[in-house]
Amino acid sequence: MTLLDLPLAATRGNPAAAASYWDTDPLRYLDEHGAPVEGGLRPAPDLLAGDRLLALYRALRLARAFDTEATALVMQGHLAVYPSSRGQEACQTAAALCLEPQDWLFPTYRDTAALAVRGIDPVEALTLLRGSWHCGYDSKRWRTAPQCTPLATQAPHAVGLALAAKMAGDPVVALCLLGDGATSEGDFHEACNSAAVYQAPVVFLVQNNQYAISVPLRKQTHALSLAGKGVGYGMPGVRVDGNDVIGLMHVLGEAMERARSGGGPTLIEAITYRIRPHTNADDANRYRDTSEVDLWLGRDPVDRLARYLTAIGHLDAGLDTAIGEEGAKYAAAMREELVREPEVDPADMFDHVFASPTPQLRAQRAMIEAEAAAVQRDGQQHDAAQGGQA
Amino acid sequence: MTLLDLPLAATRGNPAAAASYWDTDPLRYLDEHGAPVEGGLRPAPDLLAGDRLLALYRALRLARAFDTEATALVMQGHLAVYPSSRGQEACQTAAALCLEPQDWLFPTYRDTAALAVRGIDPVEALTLLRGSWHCGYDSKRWRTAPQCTPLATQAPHAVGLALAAKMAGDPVVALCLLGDGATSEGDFHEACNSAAVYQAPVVFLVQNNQYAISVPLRKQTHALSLAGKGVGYGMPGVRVDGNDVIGLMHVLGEAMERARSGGGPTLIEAITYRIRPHTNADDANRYRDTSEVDLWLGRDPVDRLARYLTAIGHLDAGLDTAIGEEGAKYAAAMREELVREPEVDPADMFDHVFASPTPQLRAQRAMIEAEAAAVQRDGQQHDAAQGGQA
Amino acid sequence: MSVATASPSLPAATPSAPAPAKPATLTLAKALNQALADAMTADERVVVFGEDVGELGGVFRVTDGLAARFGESRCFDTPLAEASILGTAIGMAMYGYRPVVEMQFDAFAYPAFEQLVSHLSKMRNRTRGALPMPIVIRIPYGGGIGGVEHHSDSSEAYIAHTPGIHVVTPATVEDAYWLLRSAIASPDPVVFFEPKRLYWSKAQLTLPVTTGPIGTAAIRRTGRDLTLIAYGQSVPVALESAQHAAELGYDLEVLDLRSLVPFDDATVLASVERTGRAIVVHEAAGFAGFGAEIAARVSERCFYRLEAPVLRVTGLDIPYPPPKLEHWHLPSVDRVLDAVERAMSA
Amino acid sequence: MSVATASPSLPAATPSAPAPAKPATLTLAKALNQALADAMTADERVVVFGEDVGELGGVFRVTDGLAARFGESRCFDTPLAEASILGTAIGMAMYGYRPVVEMQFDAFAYPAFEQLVSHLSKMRNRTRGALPMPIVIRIPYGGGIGGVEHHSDSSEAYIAHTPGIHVVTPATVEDAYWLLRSAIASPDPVVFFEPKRLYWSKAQLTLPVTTGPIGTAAIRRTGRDLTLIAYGQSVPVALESAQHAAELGYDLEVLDLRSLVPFDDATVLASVERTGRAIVVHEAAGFAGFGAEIAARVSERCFYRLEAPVLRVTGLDIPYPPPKLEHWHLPSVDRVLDAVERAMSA
Ligand SMILES: Cc1ncc(C[n+]2csc(CCOP(=O)(O)OP(=O)(O)O)c2C)c(N)n1
Ligand SMILES: Cc1ncc(C[n+]2csc(CCOP(=O)(O)OP(=O)(O)O)c2C)c(N)n1
Ligand SMILES: [Mg+2]
Ligand SMILES: [Mg+2]
Repeated sequence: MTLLDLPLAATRGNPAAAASYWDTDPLRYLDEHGAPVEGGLRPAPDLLAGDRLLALYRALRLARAFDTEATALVMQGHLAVYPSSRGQEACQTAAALCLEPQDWLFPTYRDTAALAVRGIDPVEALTLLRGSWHCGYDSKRWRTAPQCTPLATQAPHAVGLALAAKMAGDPVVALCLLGDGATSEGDFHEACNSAAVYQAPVVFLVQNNQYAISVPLRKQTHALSLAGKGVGYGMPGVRVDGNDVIGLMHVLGEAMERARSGGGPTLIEAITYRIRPHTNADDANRYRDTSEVDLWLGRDPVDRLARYLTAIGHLDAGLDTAIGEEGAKYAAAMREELVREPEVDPADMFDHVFASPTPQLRAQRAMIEAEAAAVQRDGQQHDAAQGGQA
Repeated sequence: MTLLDLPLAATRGNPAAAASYWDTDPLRYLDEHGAPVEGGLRPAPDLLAGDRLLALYRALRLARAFDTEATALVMQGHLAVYPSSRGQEACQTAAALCLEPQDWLFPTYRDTAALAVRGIDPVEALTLLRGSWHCGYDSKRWRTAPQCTPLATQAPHAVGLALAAKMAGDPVVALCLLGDGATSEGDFHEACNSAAVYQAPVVFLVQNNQYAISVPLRKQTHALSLAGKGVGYGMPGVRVDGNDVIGLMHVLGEAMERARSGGGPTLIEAITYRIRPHTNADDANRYRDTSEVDLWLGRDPVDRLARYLTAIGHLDAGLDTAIGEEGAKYAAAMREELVREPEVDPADMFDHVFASPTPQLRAQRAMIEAEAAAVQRDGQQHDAAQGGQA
Repeated sequence: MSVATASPSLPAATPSAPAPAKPATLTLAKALNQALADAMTADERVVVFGEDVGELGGVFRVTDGLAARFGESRCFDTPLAEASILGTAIGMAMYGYRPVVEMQFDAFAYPAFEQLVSHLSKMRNRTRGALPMPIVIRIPYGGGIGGVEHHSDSSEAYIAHTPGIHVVTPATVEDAYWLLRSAIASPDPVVFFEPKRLYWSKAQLTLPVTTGPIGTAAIRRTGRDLTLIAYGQSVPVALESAQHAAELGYDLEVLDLRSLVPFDDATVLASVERTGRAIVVHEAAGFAGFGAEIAARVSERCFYRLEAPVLRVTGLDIPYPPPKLEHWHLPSVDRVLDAVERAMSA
Repeated sequence: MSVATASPSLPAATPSAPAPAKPATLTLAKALNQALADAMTADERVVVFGEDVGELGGVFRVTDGLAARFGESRCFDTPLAEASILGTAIGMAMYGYRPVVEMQFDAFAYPAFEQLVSHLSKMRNRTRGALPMPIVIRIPYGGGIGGVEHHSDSSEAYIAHTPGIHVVTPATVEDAYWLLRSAIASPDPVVFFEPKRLYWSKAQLTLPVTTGPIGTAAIRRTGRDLTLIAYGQSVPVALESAQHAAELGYDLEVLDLRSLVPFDDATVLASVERTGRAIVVHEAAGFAGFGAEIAARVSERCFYRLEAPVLRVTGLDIPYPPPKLEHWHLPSVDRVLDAVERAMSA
């Protein structure tokens, strides 16, 4: 069975099936306990090589460390807001690691861990959520679009970029990340449809984490599968276990390769779960039982790979601790930077609105500079006064 | 085979198949020559009853007469614009006749013939295209929304109305008409998706006439079927011959019935063809061969039923001529009204912006009234002067 | 029972009053919540829907408890698609319902723009009154809450320029309650902008309350020297500025427009005729912002009375800045006072 | 060859001049077509797409012949979806292309509003210049062509209020050519409003032509008594009004703004400082329309010089009326003359 023959879920609502939505079988390599599934995916040997898997595991742990630290930082007021990807680390990791350097990533607000795995400095990656600028990394250098907040609006950008690369004859693929809720937006539809028409080298990865803030998937779609939407676009649709990083890497790899070689776009639905509330400002107890969270904690993507690696003899307690320490070091460095008050410059507000500011913006900039100078003067006088008092 | 088991078209592009897109077999009762198809649809006996079929035929002829007359009128400058539905009369007719009086129709600019078949006075129906007001019929009385121009934007209205009726416990179904091009719009997607989630009693009828102005279907979608989009919504999708009015009535009847009885929405794709240019202002020679038009002239929906009726002994030359004369009379009456300059009243511009005009609108109304009075005064003076000269 | 076949009588011009209650101190958000509940009680045609408005009660809790109290058919979560939220409301209104929809944040109302401009604003007119649109779109707007990109926009100018829609925004707890009741009772579409920075501001509310019909501005402070014209969360800024100005010896009048459309020319022009000077304050970018309309109207109609040019203290002409910079963008008391100085010395 | 890896040098501030040609009389639509062809010839990164722009050449034939001449990869039809047309352009610009997209009619640009406000206008700023957006959105706008509903809107105020986008609109054949070349050469997004009633107006064009950079207004007629400020298809109305006014003894100056953003304060204010009176003319609804910004600016900056209030002659505050009524809606010469009388006798 190739991925593309994946039978689509029934098209009519079956309440019983809907209730057990996430228990229907997506494609996977490892089961929940970290054991290879019989009749499951058959990744190529190089994906299953020990050091490759260890690298994946390190990335998973890094994503987890990043997310955990960012969650702590936001609780302590060092970030403006943080939408956690805890429980989605397999998706975050695979989304970053399936890319070639020339490929572009189109992340959402929830995908900061993926940026970290791609190698972007965590302080740069967290600039948006820290509130010091809208995007802190160099999008062009990292071939990573700014994290996108208006849902699904990044999808047509990914299509456009992919189409541009195709026109230029470059072997570039665009990977667009989306949430389950975002698939209800018109922009998602328009992007998928035009991607297929243009046969653009783009892969849509829907992280179906079962919720759009408080709204569960069953209020978002009446279909039993989001991947099934591919049919309407004449595009392969694949449903994969989003907590199985090996399965994800395989499925993403196939899709990226198909896109790169002119085979057009793919829609991938990765079944996963948002362990934490939508953001630190959310109260998930209002709309879901902790028992549900507990169920999914038992399907942890990091654990799953650890168990497999241990079983096949590539991981032991010593190495695991060492990897944990790498993560702790990463997190500590991240914290050290992020607890500092960021430096911001009000001139930034004017300098990038246009390539060169309009006369009106120059005047407004001058006003702000005068105000800032006055503040500084006052501050210095204040300091001087303080100094005098000392 | 029930309609809902309709196998979906392959999901990946097959250039050969795409080229012969409209030759792949949709559901039908009659073939192109008016003979029942073996293994085709099996409508219930009441739909096949002689007087029922004759009524359908009369409606087809009325739609054709309406469209022909409107086309003539626009050529002679009596309408501002006219998008013809020639070749699509089976869809126009079935869309009107599948409705119960309490059902709502959501038509587009191309569906004026359907309004006529529903019984709306042709002058009222053509008000928009004549340019004297935006909508000339009483939407509430006719349970027919104003014809919609911004593509696919009427689809969520149909969903909302259907949801409202469902909430109120009324056995009302909303039938939403759309073109093939409109399926690319985000609003189409959002409407289909929410219709399915709400299990709203709405039927989406896509008249796939192969073109969106100049853009052929293959540039609109990479899928081989528009009906296949139903899969992504968990909604039945049905592909039917749009020039076979019997097949259409059957398929629409099933969908309306399912909606009415709580079974939720259906997406129907009717394969047809726009014989004339997009509107009188369009030049179709720029983008398609007349040979293609000729091919479809051979699949005429009116002829098809005539042949069948003749074959089964319900129609002869005499009756056909009589029916033709009914149409001619209808067209003549329509013309008589529409060649007159319509009366318009500038006060109309102000009286319906809000339930009661704002002070600002009252002032603007007064200004226009003063101008109108001045024009009339000048006119009278002019008349008087003329009179004096005579 | 069919709503549509029920006599489709237009609603009373004023909302029916809820049972009198004892005075309570509550937040502006809670007052809105109360208004929704009272409107749903008074009229079964009122339905509330949008993203996360059901079980969660909205991200600002304005719909808290409504789904539990009135049931899922009166208050429900929609799929995540703003154009279809508004489009669905339009269809429901065609059938006789009175939908109140929530757009989660101001910038997330943009996907519904086509539905708003091409249908919501035009349907009554298009059908010569046959299909009125008694729909309220609630939009939390404005900045100053440390929101990241897209969470602090002010888009009132886009809507106010669109004929066929009423635009209101409260600045007080009482107005929050009453304007929302009035908006829901209105036979016309109302975009109801909720000043999100004021959601947590508190005041005492005693029901029933009537503050004034849609289309009327409120004089929040009388003064002789200059009129500050504000709305929404700029009203407290204007009031604070007036207080400081008083210390500087200037006696400022403060108008709270409440209703941008219809615009209360009578109150605004009369005030400026009295004071001879006017300053407009709002958060949205100044260029082609709503303040331009106010300044243009006042400059034209009070031409012979004005002793100083009408000034505007507004957001800068830039994309809304990030949290750490937003205080530079927002109209501050200092900037208003600076404008007052300029106007008074003109 | 990769466009992105090619040196991503910003374009020259002025478009490269086409080979000189002999003078030709052509329509405004044809001048736009010529500008597109010349821009595509000069820079292979320029691509044109939208609905029906390929084989058909656009419903107004502005892209006529481009697909045939430059191939389907330089000029192509898109699926029917305006948000994704603009979104695709944004993605292509991220990769180094310079897309020119067409929205078929003004009202059909509304579905792209979120992409425009939340991305097109903000991407450069968001990325501190890393991802500039050299994109042109061509939008036929305005009425007077007997179009049914949705075919005659004027939406310049919505765009002009959105920081980060340039807004231009030509009124002459020369400007049509040169402004479009300039827009395509601009490193910033430009919404290029095409006055559809003037598509068929003719004038002589001799290439190369340079009329003035984006951001500069043109004085179409000099006069001493009053300044008429117009743009797009209101410019001919203003000019005709000035002619009639001359017969009545008033010497009117006529400004063609050409560029709404950036706004040419220097030219506008200098003119009103000379004449002491100003009237703004545009087709869009007056309330919170772009004329409000003009009137507010002029009233504020020329306060001590104005001898009469700044008046606005604009479309009514109503949904655009049907063909048989539109002449009542459009600013007419008579209404302008009436305003001139009022201003001159103030
Ligand atoms: C157009 C738009 N509407 C609403 C929002 C507010 N909002 C932010 S996140 C969110 C839920 C998104 O759910 P999903 O797509 O499943 O992604 P997840 O947050 O679960 O990763 C909502 C409604 C938004 N950002 N953009
Ligand atoms: C939102 C929107 N965009 C563009 C247009 C302009 N337009 C009018 S009809 C049309 C083609 C529609 O094609 P289709 O949906 O197949 O319907 P048909 O005209 O073939 O019946 C276009 C592009 C429009 N009316 N609305
Ligand atoms: Mg989700
Ligand atoms: Mg079509």
